[in-house]
Amino acid sequence: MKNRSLSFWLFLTPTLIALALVVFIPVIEGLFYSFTDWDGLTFTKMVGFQNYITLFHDKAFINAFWFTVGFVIVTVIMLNVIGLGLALLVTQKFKGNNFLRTVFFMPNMIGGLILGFIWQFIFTQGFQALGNALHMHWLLNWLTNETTGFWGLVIVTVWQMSGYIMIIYIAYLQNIPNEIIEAAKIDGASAWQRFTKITFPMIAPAFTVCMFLTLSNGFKIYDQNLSLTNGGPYNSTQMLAMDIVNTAYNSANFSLSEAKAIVFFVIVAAISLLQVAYNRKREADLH
Amino acid sequence: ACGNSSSGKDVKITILQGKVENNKQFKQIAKDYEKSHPHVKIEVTSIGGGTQYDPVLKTRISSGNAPTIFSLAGPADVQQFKAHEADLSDTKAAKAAQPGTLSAVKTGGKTVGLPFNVEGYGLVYNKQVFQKAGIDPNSLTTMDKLEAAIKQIDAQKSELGIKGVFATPGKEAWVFSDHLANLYIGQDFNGNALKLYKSKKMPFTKANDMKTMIDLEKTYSIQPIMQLDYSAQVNQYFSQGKVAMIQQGDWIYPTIEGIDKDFAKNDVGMIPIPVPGEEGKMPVGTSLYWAVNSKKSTQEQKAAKDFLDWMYTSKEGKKQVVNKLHFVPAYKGYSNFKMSDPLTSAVFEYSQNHKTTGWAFPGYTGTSWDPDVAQPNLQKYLSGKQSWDKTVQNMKDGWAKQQKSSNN
Amino acid sequence: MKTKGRTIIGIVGLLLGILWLFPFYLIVSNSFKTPKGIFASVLSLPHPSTTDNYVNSFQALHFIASLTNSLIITICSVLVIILASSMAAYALQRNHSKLSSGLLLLFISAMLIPFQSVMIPLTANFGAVHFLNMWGLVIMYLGFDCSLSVFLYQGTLSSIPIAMDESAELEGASRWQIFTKVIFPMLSPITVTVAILNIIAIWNDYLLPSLVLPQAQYTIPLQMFNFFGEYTKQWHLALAGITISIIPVILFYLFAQKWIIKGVTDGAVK
Amino acid sequence: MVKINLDHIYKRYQGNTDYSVSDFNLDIKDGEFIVFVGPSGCGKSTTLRMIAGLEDITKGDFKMDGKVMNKVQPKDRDIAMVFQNYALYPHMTVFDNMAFGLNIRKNDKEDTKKRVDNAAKILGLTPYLKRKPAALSGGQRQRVALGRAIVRDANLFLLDEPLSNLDAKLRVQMRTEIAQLHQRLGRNFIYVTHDQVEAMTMADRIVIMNDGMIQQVGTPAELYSKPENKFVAGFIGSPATNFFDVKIEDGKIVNDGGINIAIPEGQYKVLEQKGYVGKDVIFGIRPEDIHAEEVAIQAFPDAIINAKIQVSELLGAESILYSNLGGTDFIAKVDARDHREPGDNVQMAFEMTKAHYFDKDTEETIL
Amino acid sequence: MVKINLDHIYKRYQGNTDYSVSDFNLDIKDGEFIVFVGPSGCGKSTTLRMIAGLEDITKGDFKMDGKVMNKVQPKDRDIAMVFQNYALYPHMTVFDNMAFGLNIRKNDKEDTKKRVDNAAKILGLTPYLKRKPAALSGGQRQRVALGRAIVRDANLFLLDEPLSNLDAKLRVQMRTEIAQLHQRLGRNFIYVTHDQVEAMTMADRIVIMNDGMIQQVGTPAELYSKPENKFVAGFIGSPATNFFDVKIEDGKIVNDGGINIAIPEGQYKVLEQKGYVGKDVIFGIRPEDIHAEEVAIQAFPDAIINAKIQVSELLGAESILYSNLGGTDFIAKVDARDHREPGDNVQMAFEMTKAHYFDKDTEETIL
Ligand SMILES: Nc1ncnc2c1ncn2[C@@H]1O[C@H](COP(=O)(O)OP(=O)(O)OP(=O)(O)O)[C@@H](O)[C@H]1O
Ligand SMILES: Nc1ncnc2c1ncn2[C@@H]1O[C@H](COP(=O)(O)OP(=O)(O)OP(=O)(O)O)[C@@H](O)[C@H]1O
Ligand SMILES: [Mg+2]
Ligand SMILES: [Mg+2]
Repeated sequence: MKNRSLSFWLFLTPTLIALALVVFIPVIEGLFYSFTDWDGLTFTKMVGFQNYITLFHDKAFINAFWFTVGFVIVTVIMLNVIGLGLALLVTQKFKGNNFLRTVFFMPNMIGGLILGFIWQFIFTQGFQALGNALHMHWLLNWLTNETTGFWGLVIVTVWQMSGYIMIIYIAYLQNIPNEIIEAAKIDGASAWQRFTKITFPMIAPAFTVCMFLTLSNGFKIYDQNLSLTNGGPYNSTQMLAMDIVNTAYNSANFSLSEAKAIVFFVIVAAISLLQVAYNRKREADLH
Repeated sequence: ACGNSSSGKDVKITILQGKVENNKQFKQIAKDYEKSHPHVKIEVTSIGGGTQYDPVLKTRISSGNAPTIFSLAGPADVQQFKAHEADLSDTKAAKAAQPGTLSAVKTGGKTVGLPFNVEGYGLVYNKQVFQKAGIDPNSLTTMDKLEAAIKQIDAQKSELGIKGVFATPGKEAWVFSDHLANLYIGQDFNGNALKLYKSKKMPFTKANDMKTMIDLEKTYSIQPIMQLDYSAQVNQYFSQGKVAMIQQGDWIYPTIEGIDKDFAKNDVGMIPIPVPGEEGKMPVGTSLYWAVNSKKSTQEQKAAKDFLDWMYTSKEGKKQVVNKLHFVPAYKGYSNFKMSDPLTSAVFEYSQNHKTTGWAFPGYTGTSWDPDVAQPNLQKYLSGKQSWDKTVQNMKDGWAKQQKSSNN
Repeated sequence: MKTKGRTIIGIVGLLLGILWLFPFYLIVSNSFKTPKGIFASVLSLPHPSTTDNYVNSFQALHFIASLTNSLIITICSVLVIILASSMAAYALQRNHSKLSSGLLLLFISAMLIPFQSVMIPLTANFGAVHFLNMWGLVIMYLGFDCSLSVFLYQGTLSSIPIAMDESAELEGASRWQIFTKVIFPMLSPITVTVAILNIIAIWNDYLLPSLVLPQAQYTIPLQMFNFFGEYTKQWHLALAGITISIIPVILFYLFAQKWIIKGVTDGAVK
Repeated sequence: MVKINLDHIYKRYQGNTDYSVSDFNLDIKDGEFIVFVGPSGCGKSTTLRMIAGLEDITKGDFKMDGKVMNKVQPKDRDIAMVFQNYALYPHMTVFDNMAFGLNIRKNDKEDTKKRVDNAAKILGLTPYLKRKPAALSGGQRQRVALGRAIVRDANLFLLDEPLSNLDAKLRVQMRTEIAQLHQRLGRNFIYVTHDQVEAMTMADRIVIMNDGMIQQVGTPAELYSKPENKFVAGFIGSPATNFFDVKIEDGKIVNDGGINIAIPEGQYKVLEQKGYVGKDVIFGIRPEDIHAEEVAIQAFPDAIINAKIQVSELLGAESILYSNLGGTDFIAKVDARDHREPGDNVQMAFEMTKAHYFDKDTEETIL
Repeated sequence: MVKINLDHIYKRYQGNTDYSVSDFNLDIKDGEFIVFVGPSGCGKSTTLRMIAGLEDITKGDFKMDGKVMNKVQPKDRDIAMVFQNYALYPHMTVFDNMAFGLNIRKNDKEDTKKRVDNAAKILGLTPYLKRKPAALSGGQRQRVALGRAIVRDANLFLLDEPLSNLDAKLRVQMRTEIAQLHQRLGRNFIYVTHDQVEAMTMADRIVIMNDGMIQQVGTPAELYSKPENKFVAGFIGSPATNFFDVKIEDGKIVNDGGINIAIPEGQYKVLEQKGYVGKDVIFGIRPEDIHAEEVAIQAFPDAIINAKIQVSELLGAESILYSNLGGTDFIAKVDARDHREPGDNVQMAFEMTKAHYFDKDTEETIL
């Protein structure tokens, strides 16, 4: 399709309009507010870069940032490995693979908030009971400190999201033409070699998508954070999104919150887009 | 009787309020009101669960979808929404409000809020356990006595069939930062939220008293306390008779009742925490206020005020407030009512007898000091990561810092 | 040896499945307990068991009405998202220019914006034009969810041979016909995926509809959160509510899964 | 070098009611070059795919060196294959496509490079080694597919129409290369082709299939001169053998369409023995056994027919004449010197020693 | 029915440094049947794709009825095409694949069904109408691709090797069908093939390409008998023309390899005129113009060579003999009667009246 052609634009119109209305215009407004003393309803004056200066001295923000970075690194790796693993598992031919697909995906059918509440049960009751029964100390006292809070969040996120990532990988896996896999079998490739040499390169777009998704979701995660640890104890597990929300609503500092959101956006965008650009280039080399 | 004044034209008022657990009852009350006031339509909405009330109110206001009646949690909210708050001083309800209950919502000579109710908190105890242990809870009027009782109960935990004296919810930082700290911080402000809210400094002179109490709650609780949350505290342990007492308020009654009706009716009671210097007094206050949106048409505002007046001052309304909402009224004229459960009865009794101290904590709950300073520091202390002195110091410094930069 | 491999895979799958299902066991088993029973022992089987929770929560949720609302909103939004984003992805993928890569990046970056930071301006804008209702919500979902969908579509489109377009074009099909008759049907696995992902997101969404919908249009999650008070959480009702409200999604998922079939493009080109 | 047995093999694809391959029975000797031919859709590729292990065998056993291989993974069969539809790896360059099988086997890098470069030279692909398949012409892709097989040193080579998209010259060249490869390696080759020349020149034995069933297995010469049934006679040779419905009477074949030709004595004796005298049979004669030269007309005076040319095609050295005899179309391939234009009346002679006779019902060869 | 002009057309693919098609210049008359031939990768498909509008034309104009069409959308060109790689719609049944173009044009449903059914009958696809392409054999897929074009009534038909995967018999049949379609519709057809027989029999004119450039355009007979350069001579005819490096001396061609043959007088005169006497030239002779029959040996006594057979192939009616003469391989196509085995020494005669001479540098035809 030529980009000057009418159809190119017609095909894009609905999404572009919706994006503009729903995302871009509000973001620009938000950007503007970040230079004011906006309280969510009105603002009285422009404050220049004051909010941006403030946020770089905001210990909570910095803490949340590093906590989130750690979380993102761990979950991106785990989610992609496990998600892809599950996808490969359930695309094998064996009895019950369809059932398992459903099972692995089911956590997504429950909203993040409720999930967090349910996992609290598991961590506090289930782990405790198990830990006592098996005399495994590390199972005790979950969510009571930063470390277990961190891993608690990781576990819940992985449990919930890997099914999500799985079905994306499945969709792309299904698109690989049979004949190419057959050719690889004839060429003597083992299952693992077929995966690394054929399947994986062929699903490179899925990898890009999933990397991006896990990356951006990791940075944006809020519901699970709220319901599982609520940032506690002592705000040690407060992640970026939560810090932004709390700044706005608990402290009624909306303009600072917008400024944090903008900085957050810039950081995440830089990381994610770099990642996408890199992977897309890799993909382009592949095709 | 009052609704008919509205010139025959239909009005619709919308209510957005922050007490989800009572939403159903409010809806029923509104229905009743609609029956007797055919020209008024009332839509009641509530915000619950994981989302805070404020953002929703803000977005509703900024999107032109503002409610006629909304709720305010304290001076900070009063400040935030001041552009939308109508003066309610001329309402019957405002005039009937009990002394002191309006202090947090008076601003610039106006009264912008009407209390939902009053609530009180203290040590909610398990009658049977105390009986078995041979201790009269009402005798625990000083810290020493309380401490002795706690130790005694703790020593015979297994005979009493409990897992701990307390169930202390380390996860629910507000239990300490709001309720407990209020008892000690509030003394410096006479229990006045507004005063606290306006204060540049937080003396926190009674910090050591607080340490004694918090240490008791921490040491003699089911462990690990940092894993306990509200539902563990109330639903899982207290309501199932697994602890002797918890630091909570009358609002937990419906929860206990939901778990075990008989237990709730027969076996629970509440005593005040014996705060040195304020022994025998229960902290009673208001957590939420009704406000009327001043940006709405006068007709709508009027209808809203009429409704609130009706609810709190008419005969039918009062009945609903006490029997349906199980509110301890913040208004005069309820002396012939009997509260429906032991906890509200306790609160009602203390407030009727004026054996109360004020709630100062609404003066800081709406500020960032609470979530950003008080709660994390207290949690740090509770998890043994920080000394008490440091905790207190941080709290004081944090307050001073916040107040310096704020403009009220 | 083939069968032995499958057995091992099956066993691994089974173990993982149990691990994954455990929280659901908690949800379902506790939904049959009395409030006291839940807190007496979360992990045990329900005894005494009760179905009251279901009856009560069914009523409290205004289940029929809120299910209808949820269905309308979810179905409309998902249909719109699928159509609009597959179209956009098609335009972007089949056009190799700086402009289209730029647009794609724009789409992608839209996904990164924390929702909470646009929430107030967004609802203010929509409120200003009196669009705070179901239909406004559908547009918002399109705006928020199209990026991911475009991204997903864009990736799979690259595996559909351009020869398909060419052949249809020669047969006289217009761009629109090529898209609807040839390309879109071949996208079905990813369409199903996009549908599933969006359905669950929209079905469970709480915050956005809570800001946008008038009471009469409340969805299941909005009603559900009435079970979660400031202090108290009515777990017995909530768990029953969760159980009945995810059944439609599971049914959809089971049904849709069949469409994620292998080898959609097999036999297309030599 | 293996002995291969296909033991009463059947294949039915999922969703089909009929078998795509039925009762396929074939023993392949060490190092034999087998060619499968047959009409489109007769089951050639299916059979190859079963041998490769890509399709499950519905019934029957496939054995290599006496060992039943039905359940052995394709990758463990040590097979090189050219797919009919190429199945190139789209994400790899031409070089990588060809090197893949060797790399997988951890072949020495240098050796791999040497082999691939060599194959590329043979295939004329050297300038394209760095390209992806998408940027190649059809024939170039096919050559890559072929290259992937010829760099390998497999036990068994399966080639499914590997030259169909190449020009005549290249095809001849490739044919030679494949033949040389076969000689050098001494492995078994199974080769599917629609090109009669390829089949005739390359095969040790040809397997001719129809409708999923083997019609005849034999050397090229056997198939050409001793077809076992009408199908084989009609399939081998291009243009195809002409068939006429005739009656055998008085040492002659006759029909209403103008055929009245003496049967050579030896042939007649056999027909008589088998009891076909006085019966209807199918008479077959190849286009190249119909002559229009004067010499021939004189040589075969009792095998003359008269026909009117309907279409004629001049192909360089030869001319193809399409005529009709009493309702039956037939084709004659004559020397370019004897080319005639449509409408011409021509006398032609059947070279009766090359004639074939088939039973009318079973279509089996009588003689 | 359109007149088509390709006006100095060039094509360079993105990423390539060379042109895939250069200076392509061709006028096609109303209703002509044009065949493109040329070695694999020479730019045939590329040219078709530019005509169809699927590739941008890098330079030059493509005109239909005098109108420049470079920018016209493919769908508005009213073209039916068979893609070399089929490009079937994998999600549609065979029927729907064939009906697609008609449905798009809102053709009457019944008419569509009739046409598709009819095409399916011709193509032998009737039993497969309900299947998806993935469940078809290679040849069946190709027939579907062909069917998609023949149900259409387009202005211009582009067929890119539409019969390459079919067996000989079917191919002959399809050839006839396509020819009939062409006659019935009277539209322009452009047909790419590697099959010499197809090219020779179907074309009004053949365009022979090499390396992106047209080598010669002409009727089949012209190309066969009057090739304009060595490439054409070598490409047309199978096996290919044999070439020898020779010197012209004393009315003879001679070389060190044992050639010493008299040049017919008429030819020599021309060579003399053009100043090639005493010079090195390339001498070309087709395999079918080399004879081994006794008669020929006697007929051409001063055009005799002696060669030792290296390889020989018996193809039914003919035999192909591969020999070497002074380092140059050559091929003779002789009557099956004259078949020899490798190692035999054979006398062969060149039919010098059919000989070709090419300039050694330009490779242009001298005579
Ligand atoms: N998409 C492409 N990108 C780059 N180069 C290409 C592309 N398609 C074809 N080519 C190159 O252009 C040249 C001409 O290709 P084209 O497909 O026209 O050949 P062809 O004559 O059809 O050959 P064949 O008979 O093998 O199909 C080839 O060298 C090929 O490698
Ligand atoms: N995947 C499949 N599912 C169902 N039927 C199939 C499948 N593949 C092939 N067939 C059918 O099986 C029969 C044999 O197919 P096969 O591919 O073996 O033919 P072939 O001899 O290779 O023909 P061609 O020369 O056309 O390639 C055909 O009728 C075909 O339609
Ligand atoms: Mg085949
Ligand atoms: Mg081509």
